[in-house]
Amino acid sequence: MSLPPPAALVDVERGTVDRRIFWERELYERELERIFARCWLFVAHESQLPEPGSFLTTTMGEDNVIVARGRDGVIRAFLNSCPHRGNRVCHAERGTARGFVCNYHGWSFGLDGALRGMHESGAYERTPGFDPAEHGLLQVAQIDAYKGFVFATFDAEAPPLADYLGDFRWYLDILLDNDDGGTEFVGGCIRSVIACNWKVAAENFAGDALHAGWTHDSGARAMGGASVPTLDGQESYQVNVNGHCWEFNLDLVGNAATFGDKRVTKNLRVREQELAERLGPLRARMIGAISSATVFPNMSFLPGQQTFRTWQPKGPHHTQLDTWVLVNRSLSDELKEAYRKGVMMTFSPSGVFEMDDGENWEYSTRSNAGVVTRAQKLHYGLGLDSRIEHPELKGNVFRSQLNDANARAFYARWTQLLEADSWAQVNDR
Amino acid sequence: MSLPPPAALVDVERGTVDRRIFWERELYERELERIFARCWLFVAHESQLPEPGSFLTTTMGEDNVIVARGRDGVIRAFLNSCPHRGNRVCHAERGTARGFVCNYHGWSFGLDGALRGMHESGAYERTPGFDPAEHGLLQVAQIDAYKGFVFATFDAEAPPLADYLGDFRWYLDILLDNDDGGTEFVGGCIRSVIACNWKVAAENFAGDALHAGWTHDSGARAMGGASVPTLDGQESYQVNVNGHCWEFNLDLVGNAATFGDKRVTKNLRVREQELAERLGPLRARMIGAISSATVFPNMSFLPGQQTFRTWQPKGPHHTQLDTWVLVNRSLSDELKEAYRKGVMMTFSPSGVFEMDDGENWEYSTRSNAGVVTRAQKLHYGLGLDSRIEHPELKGNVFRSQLNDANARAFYARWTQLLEADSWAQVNDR
Amino acid sequence: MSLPPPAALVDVERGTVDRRIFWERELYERELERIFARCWLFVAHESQLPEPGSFLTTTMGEDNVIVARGRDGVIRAFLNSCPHRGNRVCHAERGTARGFVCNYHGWSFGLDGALRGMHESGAYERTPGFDPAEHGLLQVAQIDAYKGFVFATFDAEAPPLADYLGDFRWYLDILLDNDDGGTEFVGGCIRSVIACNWKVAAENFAGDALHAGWTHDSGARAMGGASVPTLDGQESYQVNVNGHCWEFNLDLVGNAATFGDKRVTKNLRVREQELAERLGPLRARMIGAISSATVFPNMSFLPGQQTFRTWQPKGPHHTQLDTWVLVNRSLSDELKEAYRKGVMMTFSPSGVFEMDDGENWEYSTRSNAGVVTRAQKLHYGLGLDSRIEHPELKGNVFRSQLNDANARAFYARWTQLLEADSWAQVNDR
Amino acid sequence: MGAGERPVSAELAAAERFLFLEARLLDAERYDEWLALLTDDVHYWVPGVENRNRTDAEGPFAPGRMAHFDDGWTDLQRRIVRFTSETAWSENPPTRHVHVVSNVEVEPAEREDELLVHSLTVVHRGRYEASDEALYGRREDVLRRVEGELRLARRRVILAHNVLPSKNLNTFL
Amino acid sequence: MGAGERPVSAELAAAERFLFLEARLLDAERYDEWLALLTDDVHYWVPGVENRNRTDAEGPFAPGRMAHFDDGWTDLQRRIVRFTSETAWSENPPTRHVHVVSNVEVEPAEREDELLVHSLTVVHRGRYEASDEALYGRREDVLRRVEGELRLARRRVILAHNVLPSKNLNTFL
Amino acid sequence: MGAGERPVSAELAAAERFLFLEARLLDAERYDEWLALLTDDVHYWVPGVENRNRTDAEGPFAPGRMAHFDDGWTDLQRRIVRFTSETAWSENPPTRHVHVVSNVEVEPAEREDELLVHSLTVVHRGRYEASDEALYGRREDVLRRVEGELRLARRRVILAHNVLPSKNLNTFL
Ligand code: FES
Ligand code: FES
Ligand code: FES
Ligand SMILES: [Fe+3]
Ligand SMILES: [Fe+3]
Ligand SMILES: [Fe+3]
Repeated sequence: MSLPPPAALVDVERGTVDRRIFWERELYERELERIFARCWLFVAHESQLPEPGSFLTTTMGEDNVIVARGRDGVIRAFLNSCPHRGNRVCHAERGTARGFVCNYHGWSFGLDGALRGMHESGAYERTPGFDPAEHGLLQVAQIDAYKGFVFATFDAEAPPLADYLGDFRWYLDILLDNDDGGTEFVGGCIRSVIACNWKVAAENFAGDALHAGWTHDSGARAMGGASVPTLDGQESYQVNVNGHCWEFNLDLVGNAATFGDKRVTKNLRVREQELAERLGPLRARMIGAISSATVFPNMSFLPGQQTFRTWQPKGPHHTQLDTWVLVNRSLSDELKEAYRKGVMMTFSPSGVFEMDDGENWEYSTRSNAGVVTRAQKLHYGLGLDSRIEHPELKGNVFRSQLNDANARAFYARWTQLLEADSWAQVNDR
Repeated sequence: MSLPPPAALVDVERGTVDRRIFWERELYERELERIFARCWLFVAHESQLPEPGSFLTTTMGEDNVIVARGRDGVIRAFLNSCPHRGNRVCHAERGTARGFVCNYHGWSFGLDGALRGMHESGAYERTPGFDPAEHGLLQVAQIDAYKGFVFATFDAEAPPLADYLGDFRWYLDILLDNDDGGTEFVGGCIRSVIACNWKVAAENFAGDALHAGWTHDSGARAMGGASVPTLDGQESYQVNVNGHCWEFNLDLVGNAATFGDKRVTKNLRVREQELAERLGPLRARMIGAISSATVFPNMSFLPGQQTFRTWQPKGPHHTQLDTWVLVNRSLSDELKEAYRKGVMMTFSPSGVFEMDDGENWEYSTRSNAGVVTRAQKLHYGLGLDSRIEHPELKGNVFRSQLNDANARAFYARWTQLLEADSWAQVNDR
Repeated sequence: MSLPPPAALVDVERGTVDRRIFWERELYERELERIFARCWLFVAHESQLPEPGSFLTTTMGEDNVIVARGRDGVIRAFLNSCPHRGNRVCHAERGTARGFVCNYHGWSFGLDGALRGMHESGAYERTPGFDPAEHGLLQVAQIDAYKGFVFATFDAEAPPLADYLGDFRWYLDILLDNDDGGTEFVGGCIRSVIACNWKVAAENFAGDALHAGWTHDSGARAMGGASVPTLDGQESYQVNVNGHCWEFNLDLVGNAATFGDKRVTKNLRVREQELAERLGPLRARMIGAISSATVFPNMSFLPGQQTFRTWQPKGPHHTQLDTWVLVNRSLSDELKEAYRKGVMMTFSPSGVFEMDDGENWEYSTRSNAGVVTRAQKLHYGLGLDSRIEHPELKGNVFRSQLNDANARAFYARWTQLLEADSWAQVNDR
Repeated sequence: MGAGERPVSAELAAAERFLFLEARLLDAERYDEWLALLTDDVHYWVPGVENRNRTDAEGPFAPGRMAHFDDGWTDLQRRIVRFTSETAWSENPPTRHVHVVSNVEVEPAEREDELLVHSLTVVHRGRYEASDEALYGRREDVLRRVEGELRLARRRVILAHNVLPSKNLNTFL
Repeated sequence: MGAGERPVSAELAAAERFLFLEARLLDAERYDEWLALLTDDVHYWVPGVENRNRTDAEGPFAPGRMAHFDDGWTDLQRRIVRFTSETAWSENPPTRHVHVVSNVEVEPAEREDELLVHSLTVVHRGRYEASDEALYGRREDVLRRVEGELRLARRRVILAHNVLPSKNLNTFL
Repeated sequence: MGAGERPVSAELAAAERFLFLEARLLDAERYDEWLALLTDDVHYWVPGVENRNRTDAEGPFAPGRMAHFDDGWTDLQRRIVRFTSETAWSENPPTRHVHVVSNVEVEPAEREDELLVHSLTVVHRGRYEASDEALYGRREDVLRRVEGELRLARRRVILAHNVLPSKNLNTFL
């Protein structure tokens, strides 16, 4: 197979995307190296690691990592693979530990990943040049947090997290900083596997307001007794920064209402004034509106429903979905419970909305098995001329959430990263 | 891996075939592009699409297509993949519809594949340059029928169907045109998966009379109480045209007799005189004889048993078998039922003949996993000197159905197509 | 992917191994060609083929072979794939036969693999130039035995078996020639599949004494009521010849004791004097000691526990484990039974030792799915300076069985074979 | 629990005994004994299951359409001739089938001497060194009392499979 | 065998009848009838199963953590609205589910009118041309006698799956 | 149905209760309680199944050949020491096993106080994030009445697997 360069696969001007980006293993492997081993990736919410010794395991690309809070309270991330013979050193997905001991030969590592001891250590002590300090679990290159959200990157040259997120932080604050108490994840994590390319899911949350009313009609009827209203004609936007994308209207509670739980929507309405003071009236009305977002490359969420999730790549045709629920710490237990149950009912694998997405994504991926099908370009041209200047909204702004603008921006960023030999060649956009 | 060119893999003169053609993914991908995306492929029998709105889905190579009869009565074929984000637009294998609506964003397509409407269409209408006429489901390049059998090709440069079939039509007429009423498929389709390369199955029907008496001894005993008689010494032939192959003797009812149903054989004997008048005495005796045939590349059938099937490629080591039953429309309901049951008992996945084939084909494929095994050539030398001129039989004619002549012709055609950059380089043979 | 040459992947001087050798398919395919299609591989113990007509099937690399004792009493090995269309000709894993008949077209082969007859043979007889002598099952290039152990190679240029084993025979004699009666396998074969690269298992038996006390602590407690004693400080060694490896201490019964069956250890103690006379006192004390060994590339065993096994490659990430039990023929039935049951309890897939190994090996392999993880080197530096001269021990000798010396030698041999274009470029080491 | 509870009916117990025995005979390839469990007028039907829209009046299966089995006694007997023929090459070494039967329910049938029996079947297949196939189906049987013994008079198995995930079906379901 | 053996209790027989009927209704997507088998105060719980160390006090699942189902009657009813909506595009053509129920055991429950019922469930799924998914779980149910009929008052299903090997769960377990 | 029908025998009911309880104990790793269900002279046998031709007199399995289990009480107890050792690293986090038991049939055994019990077992395994293994086997057990309680005196499990599709077998079948 001779693939054209990534830049020839995505045509932002005309709004087309080559189907091969959802199929070819060669491109997938390049993604692992140039996107997942290079970008800042979401690895944890600080609330998941409440105390020294708290840990969780996750993946960055297909690399398994441990994220742990040390005795010093510092959160670190390092490969979950023993430098001795490569065995996984932690098989639990989360918990509390004093360290990690490899099952194979008993090398033991601290909460900071450093090699702390070995079974039959005498034999190592007699080996000239053996220095335990050289044999810890490999640390990520950088780790940092933004208001509770911990990100890490394997690339020492990656820009600081603040720059990587750029003005998207202004949008993230809507969910992460609308209350003094900060946020937390409640209820743990549900994981499932979808036979789709990871980008199909990520782009959906980046900017696919269009599908909501159609795909999720049955879910909307089940939870609210009525179809999703038409989104056309409402004031709505797509915005993006560095490939991070948010699409939204300003109806305050459109997403939240899908729980069919009045307590949830009422809480938002009650808080509207307070929120407007904190965030300004515009961002305040985004808090639970019909909207969705993706932090490039693979972390997505739904404001209002408060489902946060990552799309973990598992080969070009499979994605693992890890899903959590974000709430304000200061929320009442009753409302936290309402969010937990609401997300479960709507956006877990058994959720009445989620289940329709997976079906679409699998066949959007699988169709590309055909060589003739794969040779066609897909249409990403909705709203080609919709870019606007906005007095308040940051980043690149487009009118109407019914738009492929965010998807185009997502793939433009994807292209840029795949083409670049290093971060030096990547500019903010 | 550096593979030699296709022409070096098949030696028609010496009668050898390189085992790698049954194993290597690189060759398989070339087949998808140069054979399945280029040849005329069987997609439907007209009787499967009896009225406007009738549709079925099938595959051409690994490309999923919809075959539908429009309101205008015309049968069309187009990709079953939405030009928007690529989702499959029709999940049913057959039925009746007024059109096809994509589950993801609600693009709806007519029975002719044209884009007919969109959910939230206002947003598209405001997008400059969006022309629905450009966004229909991709039509096949050509579609045509031969006496009820509908074929399609993705290649606009492919020769007309009549030329593609060439003189093989003279043979096809034995089954497709032995009665004024024409033919139909009865009872629908059984589908199953065999872990073999598609060519192993296609070549078997193309010319493998040799296996019948050995592989199917148990089936023959079950259905007829006796082994298959030796085929050697009987008057029999292999003929081929453009890679389409038929091997046969002239015993009139040899295949038909495997149903163990006297009504079926009696019907053929009763019709012999009438058939001789219509087809000539030679072709008349082929109608239910011990015989088998393959229309290049992947459609096969057994005269007499009337099983028609396609070998759908699913990767280099898997094949999906779709199987139907062909009968004359004018046949009595009782005899149609006899054919339906007869095929089921003999050549469905639970059939007493079919089940022995699959086993052989799987291990003929799987053995090639070994690098040393794979480096050996297979023997296709039976009947190397058996070519004859025949006063009546058309195409390339070989004496004795116990022969590898058809298999050699099949692979010669395969080689020619894999080597050719376009149809211009392919000549009739 | 552009992989560096094998020699760049293994650094014997510094004691590092590149993780890609456990993951990349490209390297795996090179292994099949340059190691498994080239080296002498264990295919049978003579006791498995007791009489003319006895046969078994096994794999050499991914090539399926039949090993059979002919009417002349000679053991031969040949491909288990028909030269006609490639079907497997023998589906049984062992038994007694008068020959092998292919299910597809009835070609029949003798116990020597020669083509003996064909269904419808008249048709072949009339084909000019068809010579049955050219169409037998492909023989291995060489087959030979060492004291009951039958090895074969596909490479005609491979050195004689005696040279291939070299001085490792002096060690093999400890198990194969400690009694006049010779040896036999008892109880047949248990086969299972481990999702690990084959080398992970082979290197473990080659020299991984280090893992025993840690990984198998629970097994040791179950069978003996106590942990494995520390191995450090005991007199122990690693030795290797041409990549064949043995690690051991001199405690006579350490391995044997894991059966928790006093009859087994007592038998060894009782025989110690006799063994010392036959093998010398040093080798006598190796007979059941804590130890393990691998004959390059993929046959391993545990002295004392008497489990013999091969690691059959099934792709880069899967290995089939075939396991047998070796005993002296002259042993009492009671003790043979004790060995059979002891191996089952300890080193079958349900064995209390075996089950912990598989887990480690799978995750040592699977971790390398990560591109960042895979870019790290593994540590093989234990005992870097431990090479010694020894007055009695043959081959390359290293002090202390707690050592990576054998693993380094294993991978040095691996590198040498992968780099070499032919055996002429491979020297003894 | 209150009074008036039905204990397990004799019918259910008999149906389970029948179905479990049948499964055991099939696992052991005791085909002649299996055949003796059927009535002379048995209809044994495993229709092909098509993938059709809900609104499609033709439904996923129907009499007269293609089937894996649509057999009378003679048809079944013929299959057994094939299975037990010494020239059934592909049956040697034998397949290792496991016929799991569960969810047995009994209802009155139309005839007095018959029972309508629901059950599920999971048929696992091990062949040579492989063992990765399992078929799932829902069965509706009619068992008839013949000379004091239950016999299978009618069987319908609706498979959960559209494309049969296998090259063949070399047992009964 | 000696005297004093308990025959199959009426309770066990009734519980099996209940569970097998329930499975059959689910296979046939007879959701309204299924819903009628539940008590008004039903709690239907399929917690997510986390992969935690043995020593971890929080355990693999717990109330208040994420779940596949943590439903009351209204929640279940809402799911059924979704399943039966004609705009549930992905339910058409229908999924082919087979709900295998086995290992049914009955114990007294806390309330006199209730039974504690153990069972296993294997739910196989065929979708379009594919049919390669099966979920395994252990169930603990409470069945309550309501006006003479058994009703499901509480269900807990502990799946054997940590990462759900599927894109969704479009049935009940 | 006519008179004279046998209801479910007390023996069958007791055998099912026994086997389902046993499965539940194994799923929960309650090994000590499991061990208490066995007689002192138990023989627990899961022979390796070889792939041999029909005409092969040696058969696919036999006593004295390699086995996955060929255990007496002490052997089983040793395995349990391993399973429950805190240094059984690979048992932590725990495996999630589901032991499906079906097709239970009871016959008289040779001894008066024993029952011969046929059943099928499907053992599904979830490990860490994976859950894709299932073993199928046919069992023949001898249950013995000991002091009024049934105990397992002999078990034979014939697997449908030739090459075990797994790295290990860390439960009982
Ligand atoms: S692999 Fe971790 S200690 Fe050896
Ligand atoms: S993918 Fe078909 S409408 Fe969007
Ligand atoms: S493949 Fe063996 S006889 Fe034809
Ligand atoms: Fe959605
Ligand atoms: Fe055939
Ligand atoms: Fe070990």
